[in-house]
Amino acid sequence: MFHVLILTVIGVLLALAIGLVAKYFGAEQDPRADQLLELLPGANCGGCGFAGCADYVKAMLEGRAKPGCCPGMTPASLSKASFILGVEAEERERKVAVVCCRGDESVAVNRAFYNGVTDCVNAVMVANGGKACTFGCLGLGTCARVCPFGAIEITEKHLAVVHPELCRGCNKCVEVCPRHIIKLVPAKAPVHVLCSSPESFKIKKGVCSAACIGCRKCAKNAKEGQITFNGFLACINYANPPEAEVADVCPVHVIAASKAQQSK
Amino acid sequence: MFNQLHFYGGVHPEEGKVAQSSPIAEPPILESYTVPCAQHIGAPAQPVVQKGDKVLKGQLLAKPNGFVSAPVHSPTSGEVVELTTCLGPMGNQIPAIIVKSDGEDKAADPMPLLDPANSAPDDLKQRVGDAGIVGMGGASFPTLVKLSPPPNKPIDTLILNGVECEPCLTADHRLMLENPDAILAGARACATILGVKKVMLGIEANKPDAVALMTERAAKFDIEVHQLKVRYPQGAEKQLIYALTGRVVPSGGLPMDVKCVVQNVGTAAAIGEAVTLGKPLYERVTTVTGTPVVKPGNWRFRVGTFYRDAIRLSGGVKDDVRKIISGGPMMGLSVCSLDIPVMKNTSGILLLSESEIVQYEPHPCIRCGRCNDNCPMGMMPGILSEQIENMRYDLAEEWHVMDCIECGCCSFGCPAHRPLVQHMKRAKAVVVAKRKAAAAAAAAKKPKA
Amino acid sequence: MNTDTENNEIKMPDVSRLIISGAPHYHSPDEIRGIMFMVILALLPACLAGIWHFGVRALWIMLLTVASAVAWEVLANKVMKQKLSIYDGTAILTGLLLAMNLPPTVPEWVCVLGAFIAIVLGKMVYGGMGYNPFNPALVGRVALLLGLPSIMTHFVPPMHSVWNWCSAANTVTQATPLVLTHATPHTRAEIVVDYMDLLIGHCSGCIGETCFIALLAGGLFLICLNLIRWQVPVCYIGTVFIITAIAHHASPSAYATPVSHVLSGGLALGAFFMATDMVTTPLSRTGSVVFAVGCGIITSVIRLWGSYPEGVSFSILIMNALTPLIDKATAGHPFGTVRTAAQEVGK
Amino acid sequence: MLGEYLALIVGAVLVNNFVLSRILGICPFLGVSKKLKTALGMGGAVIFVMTLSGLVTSLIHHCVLKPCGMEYLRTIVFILVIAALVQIVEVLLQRFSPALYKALGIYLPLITTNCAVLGSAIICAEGDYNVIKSTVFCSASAVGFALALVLFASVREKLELAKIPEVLKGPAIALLTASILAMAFSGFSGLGG
Repeated sequence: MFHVLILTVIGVLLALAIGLVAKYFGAEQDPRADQLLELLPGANCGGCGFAGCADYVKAMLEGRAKPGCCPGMTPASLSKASFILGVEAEERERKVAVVCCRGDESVAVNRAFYNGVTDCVNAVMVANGGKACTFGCLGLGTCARVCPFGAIEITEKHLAVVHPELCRGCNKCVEVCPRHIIKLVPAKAPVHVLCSSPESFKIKKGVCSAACIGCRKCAKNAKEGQITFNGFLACINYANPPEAEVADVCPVHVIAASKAQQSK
Repeated sequence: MFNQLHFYGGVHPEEGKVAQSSPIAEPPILESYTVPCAQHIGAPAQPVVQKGDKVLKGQLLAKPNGFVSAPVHSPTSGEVVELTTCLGPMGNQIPAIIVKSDGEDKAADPMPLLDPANSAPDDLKQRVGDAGIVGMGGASFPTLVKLSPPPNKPIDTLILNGVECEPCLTADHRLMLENPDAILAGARACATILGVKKVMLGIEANKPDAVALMTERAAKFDIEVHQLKVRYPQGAEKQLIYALTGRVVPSGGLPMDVKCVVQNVGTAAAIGEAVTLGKPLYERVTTVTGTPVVKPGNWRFRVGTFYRDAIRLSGGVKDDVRKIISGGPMMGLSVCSLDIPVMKNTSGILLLSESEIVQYEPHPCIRCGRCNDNCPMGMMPGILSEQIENMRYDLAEEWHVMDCIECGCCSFGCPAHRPLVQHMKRAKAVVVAKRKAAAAAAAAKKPKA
Repeated sequence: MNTDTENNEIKMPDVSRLIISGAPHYHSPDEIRGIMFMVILALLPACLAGIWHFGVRALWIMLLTVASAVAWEVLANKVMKQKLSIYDGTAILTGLLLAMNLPPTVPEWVCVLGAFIAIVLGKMVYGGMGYNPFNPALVGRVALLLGLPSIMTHFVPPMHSVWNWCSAANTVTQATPLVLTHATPHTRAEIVVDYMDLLIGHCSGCIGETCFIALLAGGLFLICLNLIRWQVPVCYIGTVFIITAIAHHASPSAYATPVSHVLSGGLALGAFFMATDMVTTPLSRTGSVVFAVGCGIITSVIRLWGSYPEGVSFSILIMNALTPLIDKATAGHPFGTVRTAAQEVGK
Repeated sequence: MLGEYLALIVGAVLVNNFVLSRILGICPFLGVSKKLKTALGMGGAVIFVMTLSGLVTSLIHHCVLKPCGMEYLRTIVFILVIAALVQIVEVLLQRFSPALYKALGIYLPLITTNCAVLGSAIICAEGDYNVIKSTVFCSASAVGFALALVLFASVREKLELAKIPEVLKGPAIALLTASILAMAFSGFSGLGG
């Protein structure tokens, strides 16, 4: 019996010590933090505008952010997060990235052979890259390497292509692209213009056979204000997008149906 | 001789200064000049002429747009044909003015002459700005800005950079031999502007004739001439200041933090001519060299001369050219076209043939430590490069990547042929972008709080 | 301006053939293969000395180890679907260094096994040349030493005939000078170590480690070519000398003289060729000195007070593990940093 | 006296290193060694816990268990004590260094089941070390553990940048590296008597 007594005494003493320490030195922690963190994708992509998922959770708990900021959350987990926080669930439009260039090696002209580090940022620092079009995708894969979701593929002909079904719209590729030709667009948009060069027809024709030639046929076949022009470049008005049929009238096929829509 | 000043690290590439004995030649007037409006760091100049305007040599073509900017002047007399864009050495399109020459080369009236030692500092400073003078060693930073240090940064030493540590280039060397008085007048003008007593001129020991001549001439201007050890990058600002004065420019700081201002001898000569002759900057000494060039030499090219014309004047090429470099082989920019104009900072046009270009495949780092020994900034390019290869820019920042001066000594000596300096340039670009974004975010947050 | 005629005569560059690349456009002619070749060349005198002392079987062991090292690397390349990496010469060098660390009597299978441990487990699993944290040859040697102690410590006295085939069967064991100096104090008094024998390597030991002069010559060759830093061998050997000198001075009967410590065992091989291995040692000069001093201290401690007679391999491996920390500690001061700190304090 | 303690310390830190020679405490050794910073934190936490547990367990051993002749209760009592100590450390860490608390994650509560802590206490009890000796031994062992952890973490940080084949990434290469480190440390055998 004596050993039971000893064990009990030691146990009680230790429990007392823990209790005292917890009382005088313990830190408060919100139990909701862990639950919220589980609902986030955990990629720490920064798409919400905070430094990683944990920071975003902290911001939400402190009321500095709303649950809808994370582009990677599924609607189900978003509604759960709203429930945990006790706020109204907010509808958020899904956005995906699109590389606005279809000038791969077969159509775009190379003005010089680039022999250096396989990285677009480096290539742009050396005589602005090998591709003659200064708005063309260099295809050296910087965007694919920063994508936390593996949604960007570099084709065999050195062109970056976003797979919209994998893209969570975190904006990382948009930030890193030295040519600034990746755009974040609504996933619902039916068509995109796969060219970013507003330069004159004369310049574009010399460097790429897949460039927007600024013929305005698409604008004539769409409603007023659905397609605008920036120099010689057609631009989709994503607030009021044209129908998918516009793609058929483009003589250079630079207007392409959105892959996100095709895959549906 | 026995007391050659130097710095820590560096390399000694083959000098290849074949053009050092050919005097500066005057090229004939070309049919037209394509004068870029962005020949400096900062905002491009704003054109003040229109298509069809008649201009004279030295007449203002474009005025500065903001404080960090510089005006552009016409290289010859003639007619403005077009306001357009042209390809710059960085491969980007820059606004340019095409001047068709009338063959008379009639100069506009010079600006009133000034005395470098006794004119008012503000007049001299004004002249430096009006003449469109920018750093001619390569960085092309507007000199007016450099000569206007903030009042809380006193300057006590002016350093003239006659080092020309880049291999192959000989423009500054020839300039020191042929026009020492302009350099010294310009130096005196800068000293007057800054109000400094001590003026030092550093020349690498491989130019003994220039050292001798400058020492002789500089005596009456009260300028010290120092001979420096032949070691690349002796001409980098921080290294030059350390070698001459023993002062260490703090990490992330500027020469003015250690009370110094550094001017290239070419810039000093331009200032001298602007002050004593009233002539704006529209021409510069440029070396055209490289093994494929038939007649390597130094030319006083007008700004706006295409590389094509420069190479043609040098007798064309005899070999297959694989690389054309604007500047020297260590830091120059390789260009992809001949239709790029000579600008105020084009110190050389270097052509490399098939046998000289290096197309290595990079190996993994064997950690030999040569990059570390060579690095004049005492960094660890090898480790940095591995971090950057793995996109760990955060680690790279922690390991001081921002101190890199991009001299290329690490890549030069790397036996594994790793693109070390290229990696660091990328990391610097990424880190700068990140810092800018962070600053913008902080600025956006502040008003709310 | 007769441009037409001029254009006919003057050849202009062909723009379509231009290459663009980042500066610098010049490159020093050094490359990895050349460096490895020079190190192998520097090892040759010691190899020849080994063959002279231990007969032609030493040559056979060396060739076998080098060949199996290369073969293992080829095999690893194939399995990992990499490009063949044997042309850079590191496999040859690793094999040679391993062979020089084996006693001349080892059976053939031990060479092949050692080469496997060195090349595959010591290097290739980490991603190949440049990524291994430990010196592969030493990983091989230490693994063999711990796993097969009797084979790895079967030392024989040097042969006087080059053509002697000294396999384990037809030789008698002799303790190495270090084992003797490591012996108990009362037997020590009887041992007379002839420094001349140690210098030319006329004593038992591993194939490549006995001849101090040959190793010194190779090391000096590398120092002259600027392939290794002179600070490393000097600090390493110097530290061992100082510590053993203090120990010897304190108790001459218990500890051998510093000179015999420096000349015997694998110290010269380690100091000139292993502690100077580029991949596994610190990048900076300061770091190298720290590394060398650390090696010296650990070697002396193991030699004087440990149960192993020799501590060179262990000490270098331990310091290999410390290398990242040393690198980190010595990377903190680029040109200009100190001043900023001072200025910040001033602000 | 001094020599005895020196031998004890050298033996515990280098020769019979808990991780590399006794193969104790492998779980945190592999788990918390990915970053140098967390390794330092973990090392500190283990040094703290082990020193304290060495002191407390040897006190209990000498003052309670031995007088009562209840050495057979040793294991269960020691586990109790260690578990309580870890709880206290956890609470303190969460309060004073939340970043470190987060970085250590699950491995902090796992110190409870860290065999190194229990192992050191039992070695002391088995050898019937007095209170000072067992405290010294336990803290020296903990220093050895922290040393191995920090060394290993620095190597692993470097390996993070290496091109390790995909199949070997993670625990595989870590175990291999640990074995090489253990081989290197075996050179110290025989030191400190």
